[in-house]
Amino acid sequence: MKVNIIVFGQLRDILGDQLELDEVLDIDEVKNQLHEKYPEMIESNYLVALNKKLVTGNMMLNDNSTVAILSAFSGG
Amino acid sequence: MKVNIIVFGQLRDILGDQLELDEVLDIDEVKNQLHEKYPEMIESNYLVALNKKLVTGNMMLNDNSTVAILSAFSGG
Amino acid sequence: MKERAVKNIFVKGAMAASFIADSIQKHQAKTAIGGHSIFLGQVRADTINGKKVTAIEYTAYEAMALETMHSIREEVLSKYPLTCMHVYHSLGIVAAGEICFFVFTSSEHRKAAIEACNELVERIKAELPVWGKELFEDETYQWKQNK
Amino acid sequence: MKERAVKNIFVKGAMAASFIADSIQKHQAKTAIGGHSIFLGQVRADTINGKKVTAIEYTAYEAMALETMHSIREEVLSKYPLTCMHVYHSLGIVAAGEICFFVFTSSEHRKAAIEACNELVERIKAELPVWGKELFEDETYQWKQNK
Repeated sequence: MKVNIIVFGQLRDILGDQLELDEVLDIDEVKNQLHEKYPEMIESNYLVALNKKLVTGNMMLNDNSTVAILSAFSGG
Repeated sequence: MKVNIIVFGQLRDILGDQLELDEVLDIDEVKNQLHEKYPEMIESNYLVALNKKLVTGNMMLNDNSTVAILSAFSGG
Repeated sequence: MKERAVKNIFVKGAMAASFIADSIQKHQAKTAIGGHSIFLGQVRADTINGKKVTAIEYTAYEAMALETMHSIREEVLSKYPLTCMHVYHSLGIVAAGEICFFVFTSSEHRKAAIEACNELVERIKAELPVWGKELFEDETYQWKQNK
Repeated sequence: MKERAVKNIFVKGAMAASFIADSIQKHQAKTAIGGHSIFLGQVRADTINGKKVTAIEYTAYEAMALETMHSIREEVLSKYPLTCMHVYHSLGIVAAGEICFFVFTSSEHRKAAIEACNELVERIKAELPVWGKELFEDETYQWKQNK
């Protein structure tokens, strides 16, 4: 499955504002592909959101999934 | 010694804004005279200030003493 | 040791929102500040024994209150790394809905401002010789009691 | 159970002191309020590696931030007896010295307003997907890091 990913915060400097990944079925595969392509990400303290909810652990994706890579928050 | 006493807060309803006492040498005598004249005061939760400082325990008075009877504070 | 002058904190009547805005505005030139904490006391229209409070009339033992406030200020300034501290309290009549008490602290990082503001509010209510008289619509009154 | 609508908290650019004053002013009709607690975040002109921050540019994952804020709001309202709660956060560029974050709580007795305000500030900083980019005078930048 093809998945669009939106990126926020500091990781935009590495990943850009958004990107597309092919053949990913779940969040773990998204992370693995990204870590392979962008090894600098591994050290970074980011979170993943699926459909606007933070993901802890792994989750399956479907055609309507919105995946977001969230750099460490720095609002306020 | 004659002492002028200023009064603040709820006790003004009983003592007025100020009063004068004769022949008092220390704070304990002030309190005793007032309690005798205004027994309602005894139950009231008041403080005494001598020269703008709260008095705990007893203190001697002199001709320049400013004594204040302070009802429970209710600012803010 | 720097000796600070005793500042007046008392203002006649209520504080307008514009007074608070001016105070905030003045701090925008101080670019070391990262956080402001503000407490505002507002007069409540409580109903007591069926009668509504229309205003509170504040009196103070001003000379003593300013000396006490000076000590509190020095103690709070030595405890927290503050950029600014401002305290205002109304005297005289303040109508229900109006602001009677304004505490404003600023610091580089928020924690100092927030904690100092809370401490100031608690200490001022507990330690300053200030009294409120709750005035009812029928022109009777009752002395306010702080909890 | 009442369902509250998801409110927008984002405003474009800095918040003027007059915006804060208007918000205070509107509460003077609510005569059950006895205390307001306000936190204001202000952009600091920090010097980092010899370069001065002239502004912060804020971005957010708005849809997620508003949903997260909605949950925080519901939780804080169920925990504290508040009369009012208002939260505003800037997006886009906010110059040093300007206000970028405004939290405003009101309650009958001060404790609820003060504690709720503090909790909101901490939770919003920790949980809302919002990012600041510190812009330097030489047009370089660095992503802000919250402590």
